[in-house]
Amino acid sequence: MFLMITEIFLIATLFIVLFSDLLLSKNKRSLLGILTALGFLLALVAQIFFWNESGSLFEGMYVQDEFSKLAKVLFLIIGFFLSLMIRTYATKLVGGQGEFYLLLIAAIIGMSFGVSSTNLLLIFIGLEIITFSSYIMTSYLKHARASIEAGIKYLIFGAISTAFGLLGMSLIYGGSASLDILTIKNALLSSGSDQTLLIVGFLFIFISLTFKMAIVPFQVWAPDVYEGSPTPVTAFFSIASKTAAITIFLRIFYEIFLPIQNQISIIFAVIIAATLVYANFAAIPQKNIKRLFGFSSMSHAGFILMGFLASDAIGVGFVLFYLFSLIATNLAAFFVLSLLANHSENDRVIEYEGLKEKSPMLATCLFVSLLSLTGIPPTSGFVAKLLVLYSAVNEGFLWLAVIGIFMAILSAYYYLSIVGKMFLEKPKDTSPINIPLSTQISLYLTVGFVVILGVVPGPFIHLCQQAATSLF
Amino acid sequence: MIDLSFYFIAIPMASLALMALVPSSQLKLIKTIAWISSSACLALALFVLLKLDRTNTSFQFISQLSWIQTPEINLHLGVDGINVWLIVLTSLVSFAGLYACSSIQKDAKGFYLLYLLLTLGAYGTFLSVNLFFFFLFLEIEALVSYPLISNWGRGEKKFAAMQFTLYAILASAFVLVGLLGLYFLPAIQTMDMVQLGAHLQANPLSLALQHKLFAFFLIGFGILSAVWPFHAWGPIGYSSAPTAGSMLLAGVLKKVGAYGLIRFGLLMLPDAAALWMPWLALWIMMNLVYVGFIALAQKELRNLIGYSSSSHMGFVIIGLACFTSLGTAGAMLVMFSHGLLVALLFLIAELVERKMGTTQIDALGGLAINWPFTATCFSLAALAASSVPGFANFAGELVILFAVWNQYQWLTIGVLICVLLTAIYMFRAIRNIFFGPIKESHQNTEEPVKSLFCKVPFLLLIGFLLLIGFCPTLALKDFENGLTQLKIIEKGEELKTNSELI
Amino acid sequence: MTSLIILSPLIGFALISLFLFRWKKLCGWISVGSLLIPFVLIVQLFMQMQSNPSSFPQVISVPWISIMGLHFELGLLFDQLSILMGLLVSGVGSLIFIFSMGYMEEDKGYSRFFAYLALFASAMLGIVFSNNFVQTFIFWELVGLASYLLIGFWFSKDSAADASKKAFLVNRVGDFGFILGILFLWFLSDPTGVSRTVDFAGLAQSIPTQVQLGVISSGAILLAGLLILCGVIGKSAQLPLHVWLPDAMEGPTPVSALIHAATMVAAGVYLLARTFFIFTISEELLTIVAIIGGLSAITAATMAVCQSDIKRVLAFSTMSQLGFMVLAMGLAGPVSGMYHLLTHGFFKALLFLGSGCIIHAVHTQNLFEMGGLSKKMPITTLTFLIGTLALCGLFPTSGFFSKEEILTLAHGHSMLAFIVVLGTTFLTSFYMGRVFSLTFLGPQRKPSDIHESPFILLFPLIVLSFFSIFAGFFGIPELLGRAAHESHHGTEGNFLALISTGVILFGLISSYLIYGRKTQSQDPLSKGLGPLYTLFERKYFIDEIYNFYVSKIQQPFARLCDITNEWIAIKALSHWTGIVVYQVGNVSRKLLTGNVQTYALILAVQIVVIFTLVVILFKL
Amino acid sequence: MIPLSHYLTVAFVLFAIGLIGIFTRKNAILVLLSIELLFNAVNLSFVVFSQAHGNLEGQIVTLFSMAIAAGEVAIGLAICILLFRTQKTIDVTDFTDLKQ
Repeated sequence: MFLMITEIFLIATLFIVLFSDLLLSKNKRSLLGILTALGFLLALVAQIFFWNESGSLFEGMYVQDEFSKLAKVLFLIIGFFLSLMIRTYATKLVGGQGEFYLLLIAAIIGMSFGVSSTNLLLIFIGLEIITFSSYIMTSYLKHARASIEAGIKYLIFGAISTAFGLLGMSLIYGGSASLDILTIKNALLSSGSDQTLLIVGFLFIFISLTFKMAIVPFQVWAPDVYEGSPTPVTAFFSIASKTAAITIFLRIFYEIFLPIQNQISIIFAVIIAATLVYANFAAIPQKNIKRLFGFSSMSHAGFILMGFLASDAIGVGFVLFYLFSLIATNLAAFFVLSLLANHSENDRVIEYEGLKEKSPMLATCLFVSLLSLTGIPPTSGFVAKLLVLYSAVNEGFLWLAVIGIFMAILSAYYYLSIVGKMFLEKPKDTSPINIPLSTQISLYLTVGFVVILGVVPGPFIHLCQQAATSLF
Repeated sequence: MIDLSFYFIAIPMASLALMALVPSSQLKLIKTIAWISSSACLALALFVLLKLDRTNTSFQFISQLSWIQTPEINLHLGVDGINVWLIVLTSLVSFAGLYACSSIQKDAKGFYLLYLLLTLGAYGTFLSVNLFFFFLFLEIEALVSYPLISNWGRGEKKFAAMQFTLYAILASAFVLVGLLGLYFLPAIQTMDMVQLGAHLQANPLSLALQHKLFAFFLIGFGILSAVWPFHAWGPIGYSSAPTAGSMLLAGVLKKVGAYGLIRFGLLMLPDAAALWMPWLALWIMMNLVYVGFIALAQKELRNLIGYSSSSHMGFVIIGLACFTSLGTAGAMLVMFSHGLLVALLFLIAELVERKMGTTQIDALGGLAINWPFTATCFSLAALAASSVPGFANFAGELVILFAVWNQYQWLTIGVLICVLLTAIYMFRAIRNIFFGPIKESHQNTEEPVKSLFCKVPFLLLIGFLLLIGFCPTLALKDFENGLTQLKIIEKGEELKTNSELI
Repeated sequence: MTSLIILSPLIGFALISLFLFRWKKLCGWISVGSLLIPFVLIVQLFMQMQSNPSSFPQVISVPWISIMGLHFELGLLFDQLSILMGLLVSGVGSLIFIFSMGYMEEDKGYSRFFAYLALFASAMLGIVFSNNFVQTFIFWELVGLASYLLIGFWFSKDSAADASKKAFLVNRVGDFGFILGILFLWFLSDPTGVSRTVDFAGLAQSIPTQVQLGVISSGAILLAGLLILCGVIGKSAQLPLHVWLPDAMEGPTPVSALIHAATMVAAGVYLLARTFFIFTISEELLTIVAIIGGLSAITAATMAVCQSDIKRVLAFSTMSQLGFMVLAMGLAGPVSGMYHLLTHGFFKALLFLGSGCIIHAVHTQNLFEMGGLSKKMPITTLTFLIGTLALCGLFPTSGFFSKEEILTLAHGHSMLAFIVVLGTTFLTSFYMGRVFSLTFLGPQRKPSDIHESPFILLFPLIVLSFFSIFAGFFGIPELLGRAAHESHHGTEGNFLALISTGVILFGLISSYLIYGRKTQSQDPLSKGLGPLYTLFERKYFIDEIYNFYVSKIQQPFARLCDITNEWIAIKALSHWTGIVVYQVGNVSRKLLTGNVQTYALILAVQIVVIFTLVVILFKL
Repeated sequence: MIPLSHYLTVAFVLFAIGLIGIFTRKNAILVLLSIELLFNAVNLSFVVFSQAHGNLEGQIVTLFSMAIAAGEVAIGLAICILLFRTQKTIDVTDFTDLKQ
């Protein structure tokens, strides 16, 4: 029973929030945010409390091992901070913020199911829960034209990616006559001849997952949807759905398709190179900050995929560490973005001029997270990029590392230009921005996390590598 | 374990932390912290210089702290013959640079923080024996230059800051690729230069691999040390940077390029170096002659100093290009003396600008009448630059001349043309700025450097220039110790045969 | 103890410039004292050499740089040549120091002046006693530096500042060739590269033997010799690089006397004497040296005739006398060259100091504003007359003996050389006569109250005039190491002496006739010679040629480099790369038109590309 | 017995038609329609494979995928209604203000 402790707690919070939304009067809606955050916190504590419980349920379809526990801890942290972010953004949510929390909890439940399932069907259902809730979240601002347009675009491409995922699963099912990961793995090893079905199936699944990661085949939607949807949802896309897709793909790739890795890593390398070049060059002329973050998350997804070139637990550990650092950095950045979104309507980069005078704290937090996004030494981003480049070069892809380094330099241009605007320009109106207590705490936590990961990365890397061993 | 070399990093780090806590209103306290930190480093550097055991040629005062276990990266610092004088140079320049900081009023705390960070980067780059930390400190230096120039600079500082930092980052990117190659390609995967050096001595990489890596290092360190096509980004940065910043950047960041070429190019990839060096020697002629003529056409004092330092880096590179321990020792001596010289010249440019408001040469004139001390310092610096005997530059250039003649007979003409050009524009600068009748608008400007306290940096820098000028064996002995494991001694000789083609 | 010779003036310089700056009188005495000490030491060495000549040459040296196959040391070499030259330098030098104590009395840069003088003295002695090329080069440059400082002593004057810069840079051009010569000789000294040396003694052995063995080609020696010659031309103001000497007169007169008459300019000739073993090897080298010497002598003499400034006349006469010495060296007569150098040191210093007294009294340097000073300044007139006669080379004076030697050498060598020497002797006597008659004889043009200079100025004049007369009888050539039998005074020698005396007297009398009697505000020769006069007066327009080079060739080329640098390094590499990157970014912006269908199309294209890749890779 | 490959080709052709439908159609409703087509093509292939392997897992998946397809279209129609209410048009090509 204690294996599904996180899912149980989350479903409980789901219902509590649902009923309290009905009971509470109009003005006390912000309580819901705190309730959801508490729910996530409780689930997190429970998960850590039952850390050494591992085993499988539903005849092996649902498994709880080191990897899934770490992933769930990640999801819960994301959920906790996102709920606080929605609270700060609440003033813009005209249509009532209750449903927003429900969607968030549902998505996190979907993720935790997806990550600890070893049956393709359950993975597919988990993914679908995430996509459904994100469809609704994008077009949540019913009155805003941009949000709806983002919704329709997200829906069309989401549907195509789900269709591809299903097609891939049917081919894998065709090739191995079962949906369970272990049997597929044995089928792949034993069947010499009709590996083609399995390989093509895997490819379709990979293409469908690239949609969530916003990597080359499915990367076109990202800038528009990031710009259109409300800021917490953009944060959700750039952090939550990307982490879910990567953790699920980690399980699929390393538990089934490790034997054919050396051919696949060449495809990965080409895709990474294309993503990095596309994302970083397109980001240079961006004027809207959310659109810029769209391209930046695309480029980070490219760097994470570099981690997939590794063939052992150490390499996978680096991918998890990169996720840790990416989550902390993006959370810090998006907290600042969502807070400022309340003050200005169209998120243009020019709004950030002279932020130092308006509120030094927001400016320094955004400064540290931008440093980490570029990969500048004292922050976690630098260590993460270094480790990922290390695994790429370790596998012999020196040319990919060179492209990665130069694209990182290019990214320095557009990140540091924001820093330049914040610190060196004069603000238009110097009205100081008041920061609610919850955002202050979360900002301190996330920025602190970024710096700690940067200065003393040793133990965290060790933790991730421990978790990664259970994949092999 | 911790030894003296660690304190070069610990002192700036501690004073950085301390200074961050102090509120920006108490300028006095901030300044004292900066003073204490840089004078402590200076004392430490001189102490290390004296205590360095001249007989043992390997690293001394080693301190080691582990940072990451899996790809085994640890902070490993050490002092040896090659970098001891560069550390002394950094401490001298950073100590002298503090004098130029006093003119900074606009949020001085930020400036002092960045200044200490720059010194930390410089110490770290020279001291670190670990590949990763060498790159890390190099990156810090490159990145700190952006806010330093764009916030406290002058002229079109935005453009200058942007292009300065981008070039520095581009250079460190090339260096990073080279370092990655050095880490992964040889059989033992270690970040420790000593083990790597020993391993590469025993079983060097294949020639093709060495060529690729050496190409990356050459471009990376070439950009840093202002080799010909990349000679302009430095002077633009220095002329619009605050003087303390340009002193450190011109004095130290340029030397990192040449230092890196010695450490990674000559010591670790000798075979590739042997084949690249003759072409580098030819290539650097442009630096010596072309950039010399550019300096000749400069109308503004800071540009003049910047371009003259770019063309003087030609001496260092051609010293390295002779690929003998003689040439390299000469190059290192010129690096040391040129660092002091550039710091001195920028300090005087700061005084001139602070008093006269402009450094345009034709707007100045006849300052020596009211400014005897500054005029003497500037003329001494100009003499040192145009390699008049008695100064360290002359000793270095003499050794280089003999080394270059030994390898590439008639390329020395390029070196001598550069010496001649330097003499022309330096003496023209003395004549136009300090000699001649005083302009009526500057009649009443009194001496900017009055008290002994203000005279200390000048005396310190000129003192060291004269000390090494009179007895250069002090420094040359250390360089020779540092280069003993340099396999190139006999390679240098054998190189001579194929250099006949020039 | 003997190392004090170079160190004591250096210590003097350091003491004055660092500590004793304020006490003027003290600096003066320290500086003079710091030169007297080496003078005494050299005299002692001279005595020692006389007593047992076998114990010389002595060498004392201390290592300076010794690293990986490069061994330089700083040493002192004592032999006849260096001791005699040292006597001249320190003797005449201390006399000039004493003179300048009086001359620079009321100048406020008094102690600075004496500091520079001390620095110059140590550098000059460094050259004289150095035993290897590198040390010579070091002190060569330091002497150039000291002359830069002294010429530019009154730096607030534009002309002085320009003159000092010009002097240093022209010397630097000369040193450009000199260091190349040193490097080339160092390289040739041992082709195997093991025991290369820059030491004179070492080179003296290795170079000649290797030339006989054919290891070093004659062309290489010619080239090395020519490069060393560049240094000599730069320092001794020979023809192409002489332009700095006339402008160097901007410095105070004692400076001109010390540097541009007796010592510094003689360093070049001394170097020729010291390294004569290289020059004797190849014939063409000697002829080139002779040609340069001759040419400089004749042209300088012509220029001197038409100058109106007394110091410029003396400057050109120095240049022409130096031409003589180089000519003597070229005609394979180093001893007579050195002999003329030593005697010239005395009477040229005397003339300069004399002109110093005149300027001190009359406060102008223009010959045509002076006149009739003989009545007011008897001693100066007398000493100046002795100097003039010595310079022209009349019988009793030392000038006669050294010039005779050169005349006989020229006569023996070729007719052309003889004519050049005779012509220059005539011109010398003409312009010296012109100077003497314009300043001392004729009516007094300046009505100011002229009075005799104080004793401190006159004492050096008297001592120098004594030497100018009797130096001929000291048998300097024998001291310089020439065997007694070589100095021939045969009948043929007397015949030449008669011709030269005749020529000299003719020159003196004609100049007296033209200038001595009536007062001329304007030089009568200008009408007589017409265009030639302006040619000589404007110094053959060489200055204009050099200025043309600097302003029309060097600066525009520098500006061209600057512009190309502006476009390539600054604009292209920094500015346009930014724009290129920005445009590439814009391309992707145009791609994303926001229309869902274009997005879908891009998606489809990318999936197709990936599939083709998979098919190729997995060879399905 | 019709060989397996025929069924598969039918499924793939259906899938292709669905995709082309999405790319070309202007009207949002018809785009949703072609998404439905995609899902049905996949269901067909699942059923064919389960028939070929003789176990029922394929058919279970088809049931789930039908449910999910329905959910998908429901949300799609909801968004179309929103679009129509605010923009008075559901022509997919008109929504182009989200661009640079």
